[in-house]
Amino acid sequence: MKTAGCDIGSRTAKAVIFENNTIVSSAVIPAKLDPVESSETVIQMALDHAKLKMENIDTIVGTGYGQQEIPFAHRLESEIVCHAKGAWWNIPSARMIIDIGGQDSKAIKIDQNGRVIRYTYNDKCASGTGRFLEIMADALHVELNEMGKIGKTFKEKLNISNQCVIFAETEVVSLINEEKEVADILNALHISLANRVASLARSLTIEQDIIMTGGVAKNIGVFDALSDGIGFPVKGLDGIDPQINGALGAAIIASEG
Amino acid sequence: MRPELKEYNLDWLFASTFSVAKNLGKSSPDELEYVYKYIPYVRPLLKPVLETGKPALTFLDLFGDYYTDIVNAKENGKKVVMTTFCFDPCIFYAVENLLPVTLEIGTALTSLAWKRGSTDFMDYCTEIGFSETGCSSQRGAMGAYLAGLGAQIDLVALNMGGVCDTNANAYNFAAQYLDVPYYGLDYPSELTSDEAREYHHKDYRNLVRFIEEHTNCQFDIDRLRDVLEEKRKQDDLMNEIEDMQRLVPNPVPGIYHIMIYAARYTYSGKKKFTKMLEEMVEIVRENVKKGLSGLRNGVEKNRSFLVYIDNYSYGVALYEWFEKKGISHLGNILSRTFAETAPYTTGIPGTAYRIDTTNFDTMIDTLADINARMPMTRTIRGSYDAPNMWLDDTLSLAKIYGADSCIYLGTPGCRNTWSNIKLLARDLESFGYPTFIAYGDSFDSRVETWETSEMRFEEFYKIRGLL
Amino acid sequence: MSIAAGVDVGSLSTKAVIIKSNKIIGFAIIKSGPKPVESANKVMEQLLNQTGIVQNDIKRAVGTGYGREKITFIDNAISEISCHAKGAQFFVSSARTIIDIGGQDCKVIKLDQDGNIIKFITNDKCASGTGRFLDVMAQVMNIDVSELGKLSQKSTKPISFASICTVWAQADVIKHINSRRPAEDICAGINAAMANRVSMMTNAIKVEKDICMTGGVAKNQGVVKALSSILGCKIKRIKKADPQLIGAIGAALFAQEKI
Amino acid sequence: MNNVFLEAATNLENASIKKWKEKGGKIVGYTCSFLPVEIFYAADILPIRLRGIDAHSMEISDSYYGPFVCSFPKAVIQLAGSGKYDFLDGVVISNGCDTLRRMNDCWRKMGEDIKGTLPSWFYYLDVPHKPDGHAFDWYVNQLKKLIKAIEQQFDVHISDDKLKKAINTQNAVRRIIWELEKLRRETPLKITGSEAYSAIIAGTLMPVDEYKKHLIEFVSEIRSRITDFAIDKKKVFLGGSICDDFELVSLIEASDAVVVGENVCFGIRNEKDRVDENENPIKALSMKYLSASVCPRMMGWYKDRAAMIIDRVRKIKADGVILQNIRFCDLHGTENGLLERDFDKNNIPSLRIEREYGPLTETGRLKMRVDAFIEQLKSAGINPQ
Repeated sequence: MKTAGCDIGSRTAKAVIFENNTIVSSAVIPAKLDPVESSETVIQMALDHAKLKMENIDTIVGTGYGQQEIPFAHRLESEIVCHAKGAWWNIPSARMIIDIGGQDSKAIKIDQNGRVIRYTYNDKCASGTGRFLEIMADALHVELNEMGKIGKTFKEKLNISNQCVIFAETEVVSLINEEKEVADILNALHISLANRVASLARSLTIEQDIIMTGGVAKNIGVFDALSDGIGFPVKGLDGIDPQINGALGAAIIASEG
Repeated sequence: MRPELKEYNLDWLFASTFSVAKNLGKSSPDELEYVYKYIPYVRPLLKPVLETGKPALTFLDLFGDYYTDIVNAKENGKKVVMTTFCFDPCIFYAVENLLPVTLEIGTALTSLAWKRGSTDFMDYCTEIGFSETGCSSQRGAMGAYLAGLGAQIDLVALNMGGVCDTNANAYNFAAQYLDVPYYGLDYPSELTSDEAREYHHKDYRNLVRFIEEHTNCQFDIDRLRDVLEEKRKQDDLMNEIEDMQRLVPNPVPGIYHIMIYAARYTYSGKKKFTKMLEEMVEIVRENVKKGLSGLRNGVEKNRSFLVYIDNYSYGVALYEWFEKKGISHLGNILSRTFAETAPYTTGIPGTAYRIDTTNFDTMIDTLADINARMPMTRTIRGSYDAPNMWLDDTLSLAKIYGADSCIYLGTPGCRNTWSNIKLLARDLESFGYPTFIAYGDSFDSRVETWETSEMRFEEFYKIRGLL
Repeated sequence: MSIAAGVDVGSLSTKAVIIKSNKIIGFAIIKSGPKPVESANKVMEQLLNQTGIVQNDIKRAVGTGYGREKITFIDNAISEISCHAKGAQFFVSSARTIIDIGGQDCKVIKLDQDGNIIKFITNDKCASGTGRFLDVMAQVMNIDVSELGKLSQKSTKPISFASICTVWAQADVIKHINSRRPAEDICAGINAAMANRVSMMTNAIKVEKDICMTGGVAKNQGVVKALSSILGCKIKRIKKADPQLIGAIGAALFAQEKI
Repeated sequence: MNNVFLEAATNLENASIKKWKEKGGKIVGYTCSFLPVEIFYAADILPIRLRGIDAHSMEISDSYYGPFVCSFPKAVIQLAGSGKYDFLDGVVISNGCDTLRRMNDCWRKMGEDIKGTLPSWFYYLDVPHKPDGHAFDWYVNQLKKLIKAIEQQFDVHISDDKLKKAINTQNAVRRIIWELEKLRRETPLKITGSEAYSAIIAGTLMPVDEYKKHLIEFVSEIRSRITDFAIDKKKVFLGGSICDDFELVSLIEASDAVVVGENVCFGIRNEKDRVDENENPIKALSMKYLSASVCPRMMGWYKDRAAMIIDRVRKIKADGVILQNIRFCDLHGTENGLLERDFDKNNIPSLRIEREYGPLTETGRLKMRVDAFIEQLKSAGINPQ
């Protein structure tokens, strides 16, 4: 049976086509203003890659911020459950999933069957979210996907502490004005973001293996800093784009009927 | 503050709203629907309240009286004392020329019933120098009184020092700003020791002196006794409701908790509050006989206990959502007494209070003991995991109520609980109670929209398999 | 000839102004780059080319803005609060309260009749109420920040925004977009939220007439209207010059005084 | 700048603490100015004021404390959680405010999660919020209990004589500190704020005898100076919530200002009044330490505090006052609002700023505010007198 998962986030839309326990195809696009349009475009892309048509898909599960808006979804499932499912399917030893999304980040604790035991969101004041990096990339005039690499080349250890994203940005502006190196600032940003998220995991009491999912997992700077912040090694998904994990989880759930 | 707001006196608005509203009891459903059209902001509170029948009318009548008295305080030569919830106001009714204004209740009612809730008043407090991060529960109504849009305050008397400094700090600000006399009861971090008891008693006696000095009138022993005897009745009624709440399905309508919360911190020791409780008990008893749930649709799918306070900033959206989902509201720490007659007050000496009306001294000691055992002054003073403190109380209550899950609702202004809710939640989880921490503000809807909160609640109940 | 210059290196844009005996003879605005020194040099160079004036003709230059300390070609640096007050007073001499909403900061400044600062207050609690708030919202709405004002004028029933936190308000905006609320109503909501924030600070300083608004946001009719309705009095706007330039003009005026 | 004081004020485990440890001395940390340090000196234990300097992240403390909480106790917990306070033999937590009171809970829980982060002796001191008779008795009782606990834990005897001796030394220090304050009132101004401040902070972080010795040298060295640090500068008084990072003072002094006095958690508050040496020591200590005029935690005593602060501002001839508080500190945040109102009445220019605790990271924002305030003082030149 062929199933699909569609994850409409606040910044990107993702889709995954899934058949006999394997990923057939996937697609990621930047979210459009109209979530309906986003979902239709992204699922179509995924279908095209798989050379399939909508009517070939038996069940589609929707998730993410805009899930309510997905016209073709048969069922809806929370991101928490989807991310847990996707990561656990990929790495069965996973007991904790950390997902840094555009609007919020989550720490999720699961049992050996991939069922959610406990979860927690980032505290109010969103400096622990992917949005944080986007705003900073803006302020620093660097590409979002370049940040990790550049940050790794840091020399001086700087400190960015502010709870508030916009104030943190002001701190960055001050650092820029002190003519600090971009790489050093980026490194500080990655550490501060990672530490905010690390405290989520810690508040659930750590259990290994810890898997990091979501687009930000591609940022090597944040990824490494997260292990330091948690005090245990964090794993990435095995051979899967961490960004599609939510959609993947949805597709798997769809296949479970 | 917006110019148009400065045109209205808050007490007067309430007095007229509630006095008029109580007549709605006579109207037919169609008439009601028609009226609701014209009061879109009061509707969300009024509708579910009115649906409770008799107690609703007494509730509205009670608040009509309460605010009318405050409006006419000066003409009737009465002084107005600003006080806090978790302080038993019955002492004030034992003095014939004193009327209490309880800020948190005013804030809750404003948040529940007005357009933009009480946010303009909250912001006004910031404008005149009060810390914006301070607790919203006071900032709402306080703004109105500090702006002169309510009764003129003659003195400030409260408890909370040592339990919730943020609260005491707000009242201290009000007193300094208005330049009126201030007395705050202070609490040690322990409850049951003899020293603590002595401290409570001496501290309360100073309060009595303070009141007598600033109202220049003596406490009338008989009046005090009447008030306390009335309070005894009220305790017994509240305890009976609490007791019946243990049944499955829970026969108590969730909205009662807001009604009791609002009434007990303004009208303790007054006959109308007793009347409301009697009417509630009658209905709940009926439900018990018929084996009915307090939920409108009658089906109880989940029993949730609110480990701290309630939410008043979304109208009663949370209650309506509970109703819709079949979640039975087991109350919060504000809707119960710690009288020795309460179903959950354990035999541990000193944790509960006894009302002793033998003579003046025993009565003052009783009042001191009561105030030291108001929901907050008792529960969140010492370490959350110390004996008879937050964890103990929550676990024993959740147990006897057969709660399926626990909910924390509060305000970002609460330094006290936000400094240990993560610890409490973690322990509750380890005892098998799925626990949800809401980040919204119980009085200020700007902190988190109801839509967002609803999404989080949906998620919690769904993911944790509670429905 | 007494030519003075003012340079304002802001977090978002860098501005330069040249004045000659109280007349503005040229100005330039560029987007701030990563290094304030470069931004300052760039904007000055551009301005000199425009006006055909050479560096040496400039008798004195004052720098302001976040990057002021680093500017190489200035004689001294003065905080943007003083410069905005100075600039605003130059255009609206009756101004006693000046509201300046910058990229990272919102400032309300109270002046005496001689233009001396008596008191000022800035946003410390939270960044909502800064220009950044509007930028982020406009970005989410996929419109240019300058359109926020115009659009909001068309609104029939403005959305009231819950969250006062930039990032969370943004989440709300996205929700409203998803639920297809008309853009003009969302814009009106954003502007109202902004105005509400700023009004608190203005009232905190005990507003005195005339009120004058500077900074880029002064161009946003929606915010200005909402703000004056909350404050219950008219807000004067500077017509003779781009409100963004006031800081730089103030700096130039300070420079001129010392010549 | 006196290097001993600077070193002590800028290092968590400073040289004299290290030296004390090497000699096998015991060290106890405390969190609030309502704890009589004399009691520990009487037991030959070094009491040090807990600080949060060098806490560069909060990933540990944020998993215990909630988000809407002052960053000072969070910073302390973070440091303790990362082993930076392992040198402590004990800690006394007291109910300075809600958040500090809850440090008791958070630290104990962290101790369960991260082994070795909870000191072997962890004590809670319950301080009343008023100086009235029954509160005073309570406090006396608390001090007696504390003394017993110390005697048991550290196997020492705290005799009245030892207490009296400790009181005597501490009073001597208070006298010198007060001379320092008086020096800062003089023209020419011979001492900068950051110098004075590092000296004052150091007093809570090194053995009292050592401190006294350095302090005496320091004061006489200042007397011998001829420089005037106030030339072309505005005199600023610093008030508000906890502030032990003198980077803030340096930041203020970097913009044409000199800090001439402070009324903050660390720092000179009412050193003028001393512990009565003719009284029973514990009673005397209680009378001094349960003073209503030092901290907004003593509700209902604002007027006394305001009067005391305004008097000091006047005597020290400050041109203006900077009132700072850590975000989420309601007690000081609110009191700063009241003070601002009273300063206006007395036309003393004031600036209110709110900030995060710890390594100064908001320099850009803070500097802009401070610069503007100094420019305001210059342009107006209002004289508080």
